[in-house]
Amino acid sequence: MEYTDTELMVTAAAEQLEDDDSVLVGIGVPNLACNLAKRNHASNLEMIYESGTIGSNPSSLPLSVGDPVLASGAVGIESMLNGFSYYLQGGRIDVGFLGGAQVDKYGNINSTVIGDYDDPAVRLPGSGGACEIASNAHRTIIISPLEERRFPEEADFVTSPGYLDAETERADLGLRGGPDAVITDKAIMGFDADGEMIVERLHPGVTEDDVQAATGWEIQFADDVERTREPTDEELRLIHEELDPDGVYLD
Amino acid sequence: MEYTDTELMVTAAAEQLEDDDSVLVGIGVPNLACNLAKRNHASNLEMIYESGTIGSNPSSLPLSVGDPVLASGAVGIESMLNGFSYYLQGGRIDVGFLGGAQVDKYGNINSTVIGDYDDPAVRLPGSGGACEIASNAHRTIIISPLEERRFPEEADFVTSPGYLDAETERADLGLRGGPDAVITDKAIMGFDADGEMIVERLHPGVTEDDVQAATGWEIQFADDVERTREPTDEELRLIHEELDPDGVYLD
Amino acid sequence: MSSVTTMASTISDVVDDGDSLYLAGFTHLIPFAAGHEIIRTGYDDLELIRATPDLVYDQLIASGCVSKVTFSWAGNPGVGSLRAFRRAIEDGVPNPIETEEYTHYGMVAALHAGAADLPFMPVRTFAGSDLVDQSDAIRTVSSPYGDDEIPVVPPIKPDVAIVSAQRSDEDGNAHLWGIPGEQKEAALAAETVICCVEELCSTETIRSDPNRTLFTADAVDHVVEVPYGAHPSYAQGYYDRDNAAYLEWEEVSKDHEDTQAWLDEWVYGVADRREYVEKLGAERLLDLEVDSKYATAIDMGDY
Amino acid sequence: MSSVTTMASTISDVVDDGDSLYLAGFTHLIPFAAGHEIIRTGYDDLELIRATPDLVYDQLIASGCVSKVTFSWAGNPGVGSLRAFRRAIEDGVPNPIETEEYTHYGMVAALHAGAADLPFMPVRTFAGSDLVDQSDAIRTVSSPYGDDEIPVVPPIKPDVAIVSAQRSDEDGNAHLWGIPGEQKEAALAAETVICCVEELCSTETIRSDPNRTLFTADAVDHVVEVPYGAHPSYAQGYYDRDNAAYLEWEEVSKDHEDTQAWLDEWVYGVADRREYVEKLGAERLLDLEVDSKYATAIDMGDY
Repeated sequence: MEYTDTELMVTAAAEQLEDDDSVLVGIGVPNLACNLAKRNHASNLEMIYESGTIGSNPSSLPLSVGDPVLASGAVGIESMLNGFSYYLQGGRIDVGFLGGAQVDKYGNINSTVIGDYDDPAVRLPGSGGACEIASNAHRTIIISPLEERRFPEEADFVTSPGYLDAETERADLGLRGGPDAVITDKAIMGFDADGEMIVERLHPGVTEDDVQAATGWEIQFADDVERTREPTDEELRLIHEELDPDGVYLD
Repeated sequence: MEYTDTELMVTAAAEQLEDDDSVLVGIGVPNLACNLAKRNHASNLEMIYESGTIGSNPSSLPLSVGDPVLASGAVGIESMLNGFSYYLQGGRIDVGFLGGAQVDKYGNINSTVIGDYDDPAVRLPGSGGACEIASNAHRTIIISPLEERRFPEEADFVTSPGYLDAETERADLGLRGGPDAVITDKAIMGFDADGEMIVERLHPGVTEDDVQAATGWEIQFADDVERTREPTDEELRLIHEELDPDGVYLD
Repeated sequence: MSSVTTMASTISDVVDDGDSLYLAGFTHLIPFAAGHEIIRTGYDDLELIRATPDLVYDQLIASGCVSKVTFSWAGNPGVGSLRAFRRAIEDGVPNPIETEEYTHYGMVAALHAGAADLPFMPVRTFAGSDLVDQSDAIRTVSSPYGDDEIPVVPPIKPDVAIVSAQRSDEDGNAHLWGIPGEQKEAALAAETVICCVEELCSTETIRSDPNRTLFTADAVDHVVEVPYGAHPSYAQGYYDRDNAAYLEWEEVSKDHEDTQAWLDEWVYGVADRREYVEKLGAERLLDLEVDSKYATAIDMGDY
Repeated sequence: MSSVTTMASTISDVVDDGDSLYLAGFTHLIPFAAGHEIIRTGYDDLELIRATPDLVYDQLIASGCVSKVTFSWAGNPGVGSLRAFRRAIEDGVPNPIETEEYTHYGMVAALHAGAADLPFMPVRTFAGSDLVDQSDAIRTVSSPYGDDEIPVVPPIKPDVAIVSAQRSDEDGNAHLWGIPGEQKEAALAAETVICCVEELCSTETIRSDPNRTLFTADAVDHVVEVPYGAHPSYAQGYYDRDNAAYLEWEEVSKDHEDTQAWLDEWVYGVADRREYVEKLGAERLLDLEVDSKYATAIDMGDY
């Protein structure tokens, strides 16, 4: 069956999730990935949203992380203060999803400004909860299309810390976890022992040159780079018929 | 009409309360005083209990500050953390009531130990919320029978700060308010500008000598010591027929 | 203790130019009616504070009444960026604005410090982020228990908070269900508080379920009953989020003139929320209707 | 994720000698059933932590299983002192116990720090109190915003917390109403959590009112359904506080032998909570019955 880049990103992100994980879910690909994982290999996945809804079981796709469909039928709802204090900072979130305008070589993410902070070319929305997700989740998964402008060697601004300069230890700053995977439309990357990004899987039909051309630094490739698994017919059916029947995110 | 010492303490304590005051209510005399004030001159008195119940309107006398009659029909209920954080520390409590085994010359209160802390003659219950009431309410009212052992010049242990050593400023330690009145079974005391206790009213039939004999230091008397007002018949009727019909606290 | 008033009189009585304002809500119960009244009343030097500036802050900025925004995430949730906010920062249109930036947790921790009268709150966030360098507000403290340094935020105490709930009594004791966001902390941190409710209820209703009370009359100065006051945001159980309006704003707000035209039509062109709702029309309201689904009862006991 | 078990198996599986235990509750929902099971199981080196040691801690101390108590107010609420607690401290009967002392706010702030993984929490209490000198735990921090020093407390993270609610599903998502005390913070701060409920309910009941959830399955390891598990404390809406029992304890506990006799009869003499309740008898249960008074419904909406 035919599939799109986004669909492949959804199935690849779903594969990163384990049963019993508590996931801080974002809108779009992360939301679809979590729902897909929950229906397949991770039926006990607990979905928590930044808005404080816990164990949400949405009957339709939310536009925002605060839609009423996430509150109605949740097992619990926390204030922002309690959600961030007890779930994120308290260490109860296994996996957080992050995106941003720029992801650098060490997994640091910029969602603040392009250009100079005081006179920005583009003013981005800012951290929101991203900095605390990056700081406190036990592992983070970064979702982004792979483009040279989005993957510079050094981000214009570090909103959310990844592996910093690869010399400073996250633990020394009191940071938990760190980026575990980067899911793009061309490849899936992990991080080496120093915290530098390394390509681990290439999507079907994508070459190492394609990936290098879309990356702002000389990116490492694992010795045993594998191919990303294609979505199965059943996964595509689930995504289209049950998870996003109106094609909100997939068209 | 005849009245007891306790009844006089109730009416005297009620007089200390102003309309619209938020009061952190204790069990016993403070509870009766608040309910009496609410039915007379302070109909907008807001009664808050250490258990977190706000605007309680008990249909019967509670034995403890956490009885279900204080929760059922309250306008709000807070966790201990929120109650202490937002109501007391946040400065929303006008009046707090305090008692203790010892009250000293400067209104410091001991509810921790009689004797040495590490080898006490009597182990008392401890601070509970008393130290934060003494530290954060805008004014505190101390309720205690006047006896020499209860009113030493210096408390064995300062659980809840009053005017400290009368030289240290409360504000310099970050403390709000301070003791405003001491309601005893013989007299009503206030505090002078240095924070030393001073007798302001003598109960009917009580002499200055009676008070001095029941106090552990040479206590000051105001130049214009007045007589405490006796309870009115209507006050006594309210107390007996409506507030404590079973005579839990008054017999 | 509070008084029940109209939106127009409350805003003009309470909000002064130069004030810092916190219009609270995380997606849910965003006080659009109050925001529009502020635009109609006319200011030019307001500091807007809020974790999640939403369309209502974009509209306030576009109207020219804002000189500073303190925030943690300025976007159109699920849609994109706030274009009027960006125009003000990137191009100074209609006027330049100052910004002060937190993270979500930093912001609500600062509100908590304001509400609880703490000099600071420690947070395990900001370390390793460039946000620290952009703000004098974010500092560090050494733990006296041998840990390393931990970032801290100072108290935020807005001059005015506008908070919302589904229902309250006339004193401002408020029941909120669904997503509470930072409504409570904002109400407790601010000097003056306006509470907007979908409907007034009896104190007996509040007293029947005191655990449902998010904030009490203690915190509230003015109560305004304003049905559909949160549209295009929503009130859980009362009406749905008007997601189409959020998507439309992305188009409207692309251009400053189009944005002004929208304000002329939907804010300046109506006298109050009632006219706004009439203008929305019955069909839109019916589309936003939601079937009932009641919570399982709880027995407080007749003690 | 948690599992539903019996009290006896849960206590023996979870509680090890040497553990620190937090049996939570402020007057309301105090887990007496769990406390009695701990006495029957038999330990001699438990650290008991709790803001308000109640009769259940007095009973645990009298049974000889306690070596340390960390607390903020050790009394019989509205009645007087805890006599077994005092005998242990004043006379070393049945064994000496170590104490560590906070204030109420210091204690719950320390639990909050434990739950939120903070190295410390600042509190505006302790200044000017001799409590500071008795505890190495209470220290001070200088505010980096120019204020003076403020006292701080370290995190408290009990090995085991026993918390309660009126109802939960089998996973431990729990609805509590009435006085919540420090149940939530204790559940979130502890390593292992046992949740005692008056009744198990469906997850649908929980999901019908998510704002009523005090803590979720995330925090809970074991769920025990134990009707009347809080007697002589109470469960709001289920049964009244047995104030007579609190007054009786004042008499029983005056003498160590009488206290032992009471434990023999009411703790060692029954196999479990069911036998205890049978022994209480129908008349006592009827006296503690309370008429129903339901909270006004709220509509979450069928989104």
